[in-house]
Amino acid sequence: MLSVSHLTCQRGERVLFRDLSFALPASQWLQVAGSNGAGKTSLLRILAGLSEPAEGQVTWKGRRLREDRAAFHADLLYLGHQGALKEELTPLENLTLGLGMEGFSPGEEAAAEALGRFGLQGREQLPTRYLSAGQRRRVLLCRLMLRPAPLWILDEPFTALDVHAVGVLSRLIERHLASGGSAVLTSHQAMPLPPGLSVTL
Amino acid sequence: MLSVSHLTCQRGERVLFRDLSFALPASQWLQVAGSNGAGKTSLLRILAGLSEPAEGQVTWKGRRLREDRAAFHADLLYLGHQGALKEELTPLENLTLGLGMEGFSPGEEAAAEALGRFGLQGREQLPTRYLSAGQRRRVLLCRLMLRPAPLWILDEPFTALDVHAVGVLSRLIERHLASGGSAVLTSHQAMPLPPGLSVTL
Amino acid sequence: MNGAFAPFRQAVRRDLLLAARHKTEVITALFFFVIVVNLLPLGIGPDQDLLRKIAPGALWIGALLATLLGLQRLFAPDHQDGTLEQMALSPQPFTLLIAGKIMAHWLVSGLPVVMVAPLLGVQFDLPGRSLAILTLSLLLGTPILSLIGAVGAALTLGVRGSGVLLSLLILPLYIPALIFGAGAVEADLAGLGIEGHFSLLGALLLACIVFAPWVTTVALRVALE
Amino acid sequence: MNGAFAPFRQAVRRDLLLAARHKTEVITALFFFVIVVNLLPLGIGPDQDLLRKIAPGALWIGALLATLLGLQRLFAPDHQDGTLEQMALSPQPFTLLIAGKIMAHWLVSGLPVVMVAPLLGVQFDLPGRSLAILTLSLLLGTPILSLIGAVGAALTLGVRGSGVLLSLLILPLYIPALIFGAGAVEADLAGLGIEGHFSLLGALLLACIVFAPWVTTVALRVALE
Amino acid sequence: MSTSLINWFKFASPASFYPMAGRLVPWFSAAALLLAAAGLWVGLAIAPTDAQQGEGYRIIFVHVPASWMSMFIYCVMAFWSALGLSFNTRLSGMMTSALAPTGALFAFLSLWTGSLWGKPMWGAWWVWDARLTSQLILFFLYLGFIALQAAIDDPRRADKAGAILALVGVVNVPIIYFSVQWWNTLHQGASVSMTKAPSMAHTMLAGMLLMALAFWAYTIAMALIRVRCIILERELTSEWVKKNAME
Amino acid sequence: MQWNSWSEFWAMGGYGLYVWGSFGACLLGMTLEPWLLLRRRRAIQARLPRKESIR
Ligand code: HEM
Ligand SMILES: Nc1ncnc2c1ncn2[C@@H]1O[C@H](COP(=O)(O)OP(=O)(O)OP(=O)(O)O)[C@@H](O)[C@H]1O
Ligand SMILES: Nc1ncnc2c1ncn2[C@@H]1O[C@H](COP(=O)(O)OP(=O)(O)OP(=O)(O)O)[C@@H](O)[C@H]1O
Ligand SMILES: [Mg+2]
Ligand SMILES: [Mg+2]
Repeated sequence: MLSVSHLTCQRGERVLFRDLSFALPASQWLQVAGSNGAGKTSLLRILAGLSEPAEGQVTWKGRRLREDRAAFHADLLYLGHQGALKEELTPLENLTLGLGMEGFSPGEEAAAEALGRFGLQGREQLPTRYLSAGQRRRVLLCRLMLRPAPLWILDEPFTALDVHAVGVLSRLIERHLASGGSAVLTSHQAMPLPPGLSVTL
Repeated sequence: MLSVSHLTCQRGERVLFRDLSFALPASQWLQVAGSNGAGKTSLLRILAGLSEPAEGQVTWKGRRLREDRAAFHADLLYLGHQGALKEELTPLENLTLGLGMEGFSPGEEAAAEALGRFGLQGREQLPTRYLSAGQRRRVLLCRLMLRPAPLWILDEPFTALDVHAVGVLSRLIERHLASGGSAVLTSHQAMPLPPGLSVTL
Repeated sequence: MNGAFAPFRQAVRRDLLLAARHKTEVITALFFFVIVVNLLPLGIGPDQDLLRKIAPGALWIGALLATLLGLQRLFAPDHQDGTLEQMALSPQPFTLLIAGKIMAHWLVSGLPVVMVAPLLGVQFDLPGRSLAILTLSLLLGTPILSLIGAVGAALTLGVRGSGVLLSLLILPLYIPALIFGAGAVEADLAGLGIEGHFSLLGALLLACIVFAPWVTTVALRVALE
Repeated sequence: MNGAFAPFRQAVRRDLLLAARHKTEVITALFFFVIVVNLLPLGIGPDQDLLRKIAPGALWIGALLATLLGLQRLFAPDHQDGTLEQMALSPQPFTLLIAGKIMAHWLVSGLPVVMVAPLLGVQFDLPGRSLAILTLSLLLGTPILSLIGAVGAALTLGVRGSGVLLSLLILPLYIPALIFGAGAVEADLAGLGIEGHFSLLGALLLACIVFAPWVTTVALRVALE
Repeated sequence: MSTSLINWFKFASPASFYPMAGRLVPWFSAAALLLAAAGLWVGLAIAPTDAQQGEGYRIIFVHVPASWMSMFIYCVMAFWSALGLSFNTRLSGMMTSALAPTGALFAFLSLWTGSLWGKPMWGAWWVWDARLTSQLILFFLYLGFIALQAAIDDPRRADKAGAILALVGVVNVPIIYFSVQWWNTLHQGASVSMTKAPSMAHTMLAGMLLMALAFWAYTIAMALIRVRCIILERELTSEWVKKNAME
Repeated sequence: MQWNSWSEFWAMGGYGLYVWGSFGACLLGMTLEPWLLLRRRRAIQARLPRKESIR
């Protein structure tokens, strides 16, 4: 569904990758591998339509991204290095407001339940600023449970998570794949997932 | 050398840990283990003298931290979740200026060499803002090579690093231990280090 | 979600909630206005006649600076923590979300200023009629300030030293609003008509409502690249 | 490292380098001052006599606001990225490092304002002698603004909406400097002596140099807890 | 490229514009020098003394061309910006930023020479007249543009942000001018107004036009030199620069 | 020709300061700019792969 042809990415005077092509069918996931600074994040931002490639193009369901931004973004869930968390809102508010802006309203109970699944019971009302590094990432990951989207693009989703949370997240991804979704992931750790496609930059 | 007795840490109404005591002799390292939000970062900040415990005390070379801050801080190298990097300075400037403020002047060549050891050749002059997540962490870790200090307190030093950098860092820690230093570390990943002490929160 | 303006309302609600969470921000924008306006007599001296003459201008400039102060935080926090990225990726129209944010900015920084202006006018010994005209001109004018300001905030987003750069870009563009706004009171005091001033302010406001959110969106997309 | 003031010099050098890296920040603080002062006639009207009367006050308030704008970024970036934490953990005296940062702030935001003030005075048609007195008063006064401002910046560090809160805390404390500074020119124009004003400004400056860095350090340690 | 049909898009690419600009620079520089020499001769040596202003009026020969150019250049910048935003050509952004410093220089010179003229004529270095005030604001707009571009170091973003600012500015300049005029005439009668030199002598007019043409040629020469610098800076590692450099 | 002597020319009928202040500023500005540009160009050429100047 997501396919990429002859993509070239240049940053400053450095060409990060050149002539990259691949296709990602439904129910499959793609690991973007590479050492630090190889260009994984840059690739993911291009795939999400946040930045423009120097050359080449990205298509989703056969249409180029630019042609119909809104339709593509309705199908996309992107999670970057930084999470869109407001330090002074509670995890619950962060979730519901964030999703509200995208036009989803999961409802308080669903959001609270998702937070619970990620081990944040009793902290729904604590301002996010007090949360630990791992707990913040967990709040972000709750979006995966609440907002349906066939394409996930996740940049190092496993950082800062402890063993338990890594388990929860990987089960979540497996279920997403089983139900016909596709995902693009990066990680420097081993990922406890069924084998998938892989691109090395 | 570092010893801790009857430490209690409270955040809001939650007691993170109570009556914690241990001692860390020279040439030894201590892993602080625990799930997300267990209180690892909170403990490390207390050890570094950045925040005060609710009860108990921390001593370094037999003296309480408060008694002689300057002497303790001269012996300490602390690395937190965030790194003290200026986005608009180059890695080289970040290193030399940062160390300069602590009263060390490693010299340009030494700094450039350290950056090179961490695979940042050719990026010494690029503003830090352009670096990838892992490259930023690498710049921070260069301080370990440049500033001698018998006690290292490192909060998740392995995040965002690729396999190669993890290797470099763990060799660095081994050498530090071999030369009589001690270290307190946290990490959710397995650490390729010789066995050490461990505290679980 | 009901109606095409749902994202607009969502964005307004969210920003108001954020503002309410630290009430200081609302109150202090207001107090900044009050203090700046009150500093003027201290710097200039207590001559009542002189003060009455400069009152409309001083109040308008105070409003302008108060608006400016809040503008720096219009997009910056959302940019830093990635929220803006998420908004740009949202299936809802980006322009509407941004218009909502601008509206919230006005509600938080412009409206309180308008409401407290008559009080300050009394301090400067302005007659009742002038007070009414001044307040009305601020009511029409402060949304213009927020709208034009948003363009500047988007252009300087993520640029270091953006706070001051923003002022440099925006203050010259504020001049027409300032002149027609403060001018209305003076024209009235001079016995001239004020319809001209108000209709020009109104036209300015309309033009800004139509174009500013759109230009802001374009600038934001550039900043996110 | 030679001498006890090495950390001070280190800190000044570092902050100046940072400022030089984005020259815009220096230039724009200056232009903010210039533009704010130039807005005043636009709000008030072009009456030359009126303008001459308010010129000293207007210039002083402009300087004050320009200083204020830079203050928000005095500690905030260092706090966010953990540099301040590292400074507090440094074996060198924290107070000296902080004093260095304040000095750099004045060099970047205060000094240019002092140097451009005579030019603006000319726009307001001030006579030569008044220009000299005004400039001198700003030269003595702007360091006071930076020093007091640093305390405020430290107190509001990490508090959201700190920009506006800062103004609220600081502006009232600036009033003595403003009154003596702007007052000197007016006293001279009125034919009165100006020694009184200048010696009070000087005393204020001395007191601030002695106490402000130290108080700032204490406030910063609290903010870091 | 076919010989009969000029391929404009060829020149829109920096690689082919660079050498063409290089060939034009000497011509415009020479024209600027010649025209300036002629203009100065006519203005300073031949033009007669003004009846009202004495010799002081000779400032007109630099003041008016500088004022005209400062306004004209901003319009040209807006034109390139519109082109750049709609067709996404890289050259447009480079042209816009190449013009800005020269425009700012002329705006400054207009203010400077105007003040020097104002002191003997009006007795004040500065008055809050509509034309002066809006010229000052134009100067600020230039500075804002330059500061914005200097603050952004990704050239692609700097170009686009600058283009947006230039367009917003060019819409505002007339609004500002009229609002300032309104503001100024409200209180004051024409206590001061620029005497539009009545029935200007032919030689005066000729001198002024010659100087204006000289400034115009100068602007083009400067813009071309600067755009060549910008192109080189941005494309330092590209193939064509390397190849040319090897020649 | 308007002038009888150089000193008369420089005095500009008493307006010398103003007239030469204006023309001088223009001359200064319009020589400074090309000079700065030349330096900028030199700086770039120093960074080119080979020292030869490029057409
Ligand atoms: C700082 C002071 C001044 C500034 C910023 C300024 C600005 C300008 C500008 C922008 C123009 C071009 C406008 C146009 O062509 O419509 C202009 C033209 C002109 N200025 Fe000035 N000016 C200043 C002072 C003066 C003074 C003191 C005089 C003479 C007493 C003067 C005489 C003229 C004349 C004769 C023209 C040409 C008028 C025309 O072409 O319509 N200017 N000035
Ligand atoms: N202006 C520039 N000039 C030169 N190189 C640049 C510039 N901007 C970015 N880069 C380089 O581009 C790369 C960007 O990498 P990116 O962030 O995509 O890496 P990544 O694969 O996500 O790495 P990580 O695993 O560390 O997150 C980095 O190597 C960076 O040094
Ligand atoms: N004001 C408060 N009220 C209640 N709980 C609080 C408050 N402030 C902090 N906490 C809790 O204290 C804990 C702080 O954890 P800390 O940051 O030390 O965790 P950590 O072990 O470093 O976790 P991680 O592995 O995610 O980095 C968190 O569980 C947080 O929710
Ligand atoms: Mg990355
Ligand atoms: Mg932690």
